[in-house]
Amino acid sequence: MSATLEMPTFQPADYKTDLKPVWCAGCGDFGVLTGVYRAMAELQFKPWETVVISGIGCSSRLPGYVATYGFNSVHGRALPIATGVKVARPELNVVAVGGDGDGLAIGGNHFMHACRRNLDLCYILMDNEIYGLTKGQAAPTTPSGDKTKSTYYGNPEPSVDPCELAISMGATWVARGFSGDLKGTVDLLVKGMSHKGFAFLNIMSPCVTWRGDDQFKTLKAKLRNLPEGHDPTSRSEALKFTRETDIMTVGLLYEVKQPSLVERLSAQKVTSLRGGAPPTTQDVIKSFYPAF
Amino acid sequence: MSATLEMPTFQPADYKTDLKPVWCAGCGDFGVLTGVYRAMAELQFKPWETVVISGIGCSSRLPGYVATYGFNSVHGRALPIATGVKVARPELNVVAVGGDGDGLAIGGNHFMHACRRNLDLCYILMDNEIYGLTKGQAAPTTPSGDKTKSTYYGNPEPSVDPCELAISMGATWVARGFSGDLKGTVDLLVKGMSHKGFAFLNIMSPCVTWRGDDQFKTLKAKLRNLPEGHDPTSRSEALKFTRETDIMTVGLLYEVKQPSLVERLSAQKVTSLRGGAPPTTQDVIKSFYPAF
Amino acid sequence: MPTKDLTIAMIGSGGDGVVTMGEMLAQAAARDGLNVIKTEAYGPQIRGGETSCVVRISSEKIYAQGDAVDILAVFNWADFGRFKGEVVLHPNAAVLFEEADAAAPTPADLGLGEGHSWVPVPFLKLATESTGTKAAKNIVSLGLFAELFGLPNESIRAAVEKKFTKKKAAVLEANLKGFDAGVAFAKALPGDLGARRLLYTKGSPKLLMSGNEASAVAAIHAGCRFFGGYPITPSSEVLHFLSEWMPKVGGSVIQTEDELSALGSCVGASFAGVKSMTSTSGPGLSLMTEMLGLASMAEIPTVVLDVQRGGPSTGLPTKSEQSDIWQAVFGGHGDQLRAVVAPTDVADCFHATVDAFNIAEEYQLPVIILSDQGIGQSRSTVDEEGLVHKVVDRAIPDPALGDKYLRYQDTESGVAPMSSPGMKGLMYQTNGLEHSESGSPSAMYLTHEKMNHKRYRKLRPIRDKYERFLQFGPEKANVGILCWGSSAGPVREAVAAANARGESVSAFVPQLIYPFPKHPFLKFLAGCDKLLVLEISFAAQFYKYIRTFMTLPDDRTILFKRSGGKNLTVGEVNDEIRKALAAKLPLEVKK
Amino acid sequence: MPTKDLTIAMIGSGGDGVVTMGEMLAQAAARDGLNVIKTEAYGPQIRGGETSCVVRISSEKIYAQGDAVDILAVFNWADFGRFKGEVVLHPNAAVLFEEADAAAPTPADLGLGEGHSWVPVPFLKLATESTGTKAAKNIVSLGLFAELFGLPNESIRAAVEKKFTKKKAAVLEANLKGFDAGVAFAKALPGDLGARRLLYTKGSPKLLMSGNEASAVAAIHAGCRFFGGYPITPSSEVLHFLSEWMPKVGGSVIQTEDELSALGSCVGASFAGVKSMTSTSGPGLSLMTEMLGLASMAEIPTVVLDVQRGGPSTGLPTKSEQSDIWQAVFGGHGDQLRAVVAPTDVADCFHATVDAFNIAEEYQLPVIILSDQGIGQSRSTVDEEGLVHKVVDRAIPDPALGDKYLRYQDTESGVAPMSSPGMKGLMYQTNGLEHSESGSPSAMYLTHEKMNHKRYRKLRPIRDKYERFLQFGPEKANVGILCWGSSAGPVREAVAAANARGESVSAFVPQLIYPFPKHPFLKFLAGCDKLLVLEISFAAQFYKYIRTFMTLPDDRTILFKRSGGKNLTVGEVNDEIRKALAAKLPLEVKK
Ligand SMILES: Cc1ncc(C[n+]2csc(CCOP(=O)(O)OP(=O)(O)O)c2C)c(N)n1
Ligand SMILES: Cc1ncc(C[n+]2csc(CCOP(=O)(O)OP(=O)(O)O)c2C)c(N)n1
Ligand code: SF4
Ligand code: SF4
Ligand SMILES: [Mg+2]
Ligand SMILES: [Mg+2]
Repeated sequence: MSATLEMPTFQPADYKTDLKPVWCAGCGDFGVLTGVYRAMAELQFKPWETVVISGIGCSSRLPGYVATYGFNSVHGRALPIATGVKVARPELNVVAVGGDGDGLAIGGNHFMHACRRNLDLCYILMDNEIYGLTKGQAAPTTPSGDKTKSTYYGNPEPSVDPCELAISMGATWVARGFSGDLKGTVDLLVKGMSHKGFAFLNIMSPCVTWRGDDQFKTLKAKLRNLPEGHDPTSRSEALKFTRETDIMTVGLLYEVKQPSLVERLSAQKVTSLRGGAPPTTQDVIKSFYPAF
Repeated sequence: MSATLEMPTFQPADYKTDLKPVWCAGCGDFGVLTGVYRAMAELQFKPWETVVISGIGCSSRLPGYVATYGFNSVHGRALPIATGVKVARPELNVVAVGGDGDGLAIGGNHFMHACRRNLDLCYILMDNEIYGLTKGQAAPTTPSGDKTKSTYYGNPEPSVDPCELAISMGATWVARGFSGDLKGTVDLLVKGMSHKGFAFLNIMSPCVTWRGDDQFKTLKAKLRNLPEGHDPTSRSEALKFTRETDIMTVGLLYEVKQPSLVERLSAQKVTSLRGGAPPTTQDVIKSFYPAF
Repeated sequence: MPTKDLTIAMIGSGGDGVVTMGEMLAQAAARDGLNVIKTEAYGPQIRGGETSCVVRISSEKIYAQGDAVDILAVFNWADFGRFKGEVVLHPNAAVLFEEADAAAPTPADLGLGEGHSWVPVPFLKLATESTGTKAAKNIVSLGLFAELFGLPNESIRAAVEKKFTKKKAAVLEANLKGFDAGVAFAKALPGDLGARRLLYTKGSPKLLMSGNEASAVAAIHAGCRFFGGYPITPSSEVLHFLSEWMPKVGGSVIQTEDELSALGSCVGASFAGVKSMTSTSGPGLSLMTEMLGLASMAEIPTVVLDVQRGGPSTGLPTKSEQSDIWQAVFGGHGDQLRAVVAPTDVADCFHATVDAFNIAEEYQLPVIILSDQGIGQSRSTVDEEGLVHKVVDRAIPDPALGDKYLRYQDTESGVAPMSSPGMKGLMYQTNGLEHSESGSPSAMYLTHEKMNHKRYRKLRPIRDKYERFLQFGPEKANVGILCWGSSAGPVREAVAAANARGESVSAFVPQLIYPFPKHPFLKFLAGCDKLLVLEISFAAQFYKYIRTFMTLPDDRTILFKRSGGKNLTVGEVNDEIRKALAAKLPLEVKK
Repeated sequence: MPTKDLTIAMIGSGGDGVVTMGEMLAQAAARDGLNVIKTEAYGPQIRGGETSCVVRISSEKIYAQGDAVDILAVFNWADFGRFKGEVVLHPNAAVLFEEADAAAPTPADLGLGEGHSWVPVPFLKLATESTGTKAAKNIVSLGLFAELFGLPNESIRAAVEKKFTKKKAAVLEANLKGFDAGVAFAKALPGDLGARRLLYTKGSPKLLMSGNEASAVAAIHAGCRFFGGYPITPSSEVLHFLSEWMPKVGGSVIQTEDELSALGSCVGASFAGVKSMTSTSGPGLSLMTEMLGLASMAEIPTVVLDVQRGGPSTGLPTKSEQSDIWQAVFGGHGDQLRAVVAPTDVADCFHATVDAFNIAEEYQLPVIILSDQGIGQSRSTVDEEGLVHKVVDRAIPDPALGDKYLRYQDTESGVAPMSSPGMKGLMYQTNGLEHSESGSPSAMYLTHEKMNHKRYRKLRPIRDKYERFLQFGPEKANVGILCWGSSAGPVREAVAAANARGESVSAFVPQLIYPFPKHPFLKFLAGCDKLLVLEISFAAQFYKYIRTFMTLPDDRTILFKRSGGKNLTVGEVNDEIRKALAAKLPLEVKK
């Protein structure tokens, strides 16, 4: 973040593409997009060394609006693709984004394992508690009992707290934010994008179309900041702010230092050579002669 | 469990099929199988009203050895199939079984959501910390750093604690057991199979072939029982016994009462009729006439 | 000159209320016993993006969406531009457009001819002046259209009343005022616009439903009591509809975490003895590939409704295409058997779905229904009397068999009765491994060969028993068209028109796709000089599929195929018929 | 009578050390410059179950596993029974079996003829007496075989030494004693057993590798630096091998949570500019269906190695079949393009894999390699000089293009250069939606049609540039065989034998499956009176696939197809050749 002290080369507007967002007027995702522009500028990410990857959903349209390398992939698979990008090219800045359905329903398994692997990715989950793009079905974060297009008599399933899941699966940086709070969003994005290891930001991003204009207000009313002196290195402390019902605590819930997958794999590359030179194809082939 | 006081009709041997297990001599899965026979007998499960469902793996061969209805399905999909069985036929006893690879790697997403849904299933995960059937690759429970067929320089990924995951995803009954302890296994199986809601039993079940004969001893040495007075209704108390490294606490870690999915769906069926009679096809069709 | 058949297109942005307008028009026409087919198309936006709605209303039977638009309402020319190549005007069309929109093209730009009408309308002004809100533009247009084109005025008015009946009285009143303002404006219009008046006599009301709804109703009728699904455009309406209705008939609906689980849950429910279905579109069908193989191997009946959209990958989620046939027939590793049926229109979604259940249950295999966005999401009038279809249930083993029960007995038909949990003494353990007649896993070559034979033996009886197809036109023809699915409608109309012109054209449309009704088709083929294959798939999936099991006469076969993204039109079929009629035999065969 | 070619089969339970025995035999033969093909088969048990290992050793070039077994060692007759129909004996075979096993059949039971030898051997007794442990039965047999059949005695002894060199000296010594006991027992045997002696002169060592290993090596050679995989039989060896070697060349291997993620990670790595591969078998390939579509739509090069096993579903995990061709060519919703190549033997796995990378990178699409268990897991000798293959890299855009760079420019070849992260000024945003030349999403019909054209335009140049096939036998022949993949070996040997008998037979084996090398095949076909199509798929997937794009002459085409579970044998091909030669033209055509 020291870059902010120097004369910045990239302005937020430099991260903007010509494509006009398809989002509904008032959609929470606009706030996240603006946050991303600002955070990238603050971190002075070189656009051509940055990759934004998503699945499918309203929120997953985001990479099309960011003037870096971008990939709006298939439903639920942002993280596998991001994993491939980052493992193959560890020097890149890799940001994965998507919705609650994308990341927690169809993509839930990848989320679990991305947390566990602790690869240096920042994953932004735009949580509107609904399937936006497909016009309003229940998501894993839709409150139990809510009527949606797919739950005529009310959602019969309890909802999940993505932050709790991330912590239990070993993510090393876990935060909750609100897209209506731009400053807070930028702050968390900057921290998440600079974290070494898997950073998970669950950002509440209202869907005015399928959750109604109220969602914005309801969420805002529930908002609380983390108490002063919160110890983010404690799993049990962090879990105190998960599965809340009447309030919603935002901020950096959890942060620990653990070797990242990039570090571990790099170390293995060194070990593998035992100080020698990398083998050629011929060396590899010759290993198949009978060894006696 | 009151049935145990009466003259039991079904003996453990009644649950045995003619098929000879393909497991290696000394495999931990034999203990689980014996436990299943005994627990079913103790609960006097009618074999024809019982279904055992698995994915693919050594452990997933288990349904073939249990003389109930059984389904050894495809890798990772025991829980979706079990979910279909139980939702469609709530009166059946449904038990899902499988390995750590089956349930936590390829099947991880279904596990997460089965925990969340709280459907009345008992899911037995036979954890040998390895892929047995495919001959020894790393599983999500393989300790970090371990050499396996697929991790030549040691497993670069941290392992997951399935019980912690289950608790964080909302499972209402979570226990850990050891297949070497038949009495304890039967006890947990009986409790898990009678739990209303999703019951998850992570049972350590050594693989003598790919984790070596030592795994049995190592696990046994780490074994601890839950402390007296453990409060299984407390999430934070339960989480004290997860992600342990040098010890391994067995017993019923967590148990809470929540409406099960079967209860919720049954209630919705009643609501939907608003006291009226079920519609016929003709009634359904007529709803498509213009309503003015 | 009054007409019996009008196609009206409305184009605007989400806020223009185009969808509501179309729906009210359709409902009103259905109420008056007219025949209606209504389609919609959207841009990528969820709300506020470009929308087109095309309603065809006729006093005679119709089989296709209208492709040459007679009346076009444009609220916004920029939106119109986004449907380039998709909305095609009749040369004599009447174009009514927002006069405040400066971006208007010329009639020539739209390829209009001599007889067209070009009418700027102050929609915005009329709406705000009469109702106080610009949101009522669509209501104003409804009044205007009703008056001008002889549309069911009274019924549309009733639809407006119904729509706003739950709102405040003032809202209803304002909207009725808007409606009347439209009527008044129409009355004041000069010229020959009224020449496009619809001629009809009011009949008894008709059902108005979409293909997806027809499939959902059919599932309930067929005895389906378990639905496991994951939302996806353009099939989600099935999930929505069943989430309301299934509990009423004692069944269950679950929305699963993904499509693998959706089909998995159906396999489980069916294993447990309950008829089951899932619905999806291409991406979901692809994700179900492995689970389909399990259903095939374990011989578990289940039904997968695939409402096709443009592909590959996420493709064109809101547009139609006929390009999932390879995935439906050939998708999956190993030699895996399934059946595939395809409805030809909205009402046929009902029949195809019941058939799918019947085949699945009688022959114990997964059955895929290949619908498409063009059928699934278009709403059309349907006669209640037509929605009747016999239901078949699976065979249950004799309980007396006891230990002698062989779940996979190698019977003559390939089918052995299937027990389910709860049936005492008939327990079995199944799996996706190759297995013996009892179900025990076996990796022996001999068992594999025998059980492959057993499973594939079902194909012929399915073909012979469920031989469903449509045939239009004379038995002997110069040009015989082969097409499938939603292409049936435009082909049927084009063939009728051609026959009316005295042209020798007929058509064959299989509704059972796999196995294929080969014998009736061979008979049809024998009567044709030339075969014209028509489909909406760039890779010509249908044509190539047919070739796998049948040697087509190359020197008299013509293929017309194109990408999806717009439905097949009667006009296109006409063009192809004309070219085919003119083609000289033998045709040149490319090597 | 001494021979240049011996097929030795060993059958026992896991504990009998059959696999080790076969491996030592193969290694010893390779060390002496002999040609070897070794295959194994297992029952469902992980350890201790029935195992068969067949080693063919020859001083001349060989192309197929031996199917008529010359020498059979049976440690346990019950295990032998479990390979019924799979292990076929030469009528003159020598059968050596455990004399303590009371369950021995009669020579007649095994269909043996006049010249057979029937030799009970006290394997168990010899082992315990000489080494103190019954575990050394296999070492005893090695000594016995080496002596009796002229196998590379000295090299086998060296292999035994190597194997136990890391153990205690006493263990090594004991095993060498066991070996010598076998030799001694052989020397004492009476009769004409020695007539089956292998005739050869020692040459320089050969490489001994499996097809899976050859593919893994090829990936490294082709410049692949990312492998994402999920274990599955019979392909896991690729993951194992690369987990050791990839880091050494600076690349990465990750074991993902499932196959969807495996291919997803490959798509990501390739998008990031790094050549990538995954390997799997049928069930995994099915799970990759949707991701393949994304790679196709976003035009991202990547390679999927599918080592086929018996299907459908979990099927026969350890046995070979050729039944994934439909999934490879047709699997997936929408019109999605990919290429498919198929190796014909172990060494060809190297070439097919490099070709797969070259096609993927040059044409920007996913490429599937269809290997099978029979090639992938059999170990065979390979000449080092043959493992050379040119590597092609993807085209990179000119950095000067800047804003004018169009990632999906509609070029003549269908290919536009591909930038990757790190390249300044060449950023683009891609997706699985239909998109314009710049990559912006578009649901417009016109765009879709244009981009389908662009993508499919690649097919022809791939076909013409990567036209790979094998052809055996004379140019003009009475019977021309068409087969693919692992069937090539037995067909090649059968054709050679037939030609040697003066029969007019030839064969064509495409190594590029999709697109298909149509023109060379047409030329081949023109030279044949009859076409004999041979494949290991009950549904005749290859034959039907060929029909999709080519009209085969029905009245002179014969199809032989069967289920997998055992590899195609030279004997079977011989039989089919005989029948085909005898068939009268024109053949009767079924309607
Ligand atoms: C395999 C597959 N299944 C289903 C879909 C349909 N689909 C598209 S987006 C979406 C969910 C959108 O919800 P979410 O991820 O929460 O994103 P949001 O639109 O709310 O931002 C679904 C189900 C798809 N495109 N692909
Ligand atoms: C789709 C698919 N992918 C991979 C496999 C191969 N496979 C079979 S079992 C297995 C893992 C076995 O490990 P686990 O589930 O822990 O069971 P265990 O054998 O250890 O009891 C794998 C990867 C498969 N059968 N199907
Ligand atoms: S539907 Fe909801 S999530 Fe989607 S763009 Fe509109 S407001 Fe945003
Ligand atoms: S390989 Fe391991 S898990 Fe599998 S049967 Fe043998 S001991 Fe058990
Ligand atoms: Mg959402
Ligand atoms: Mg395991």
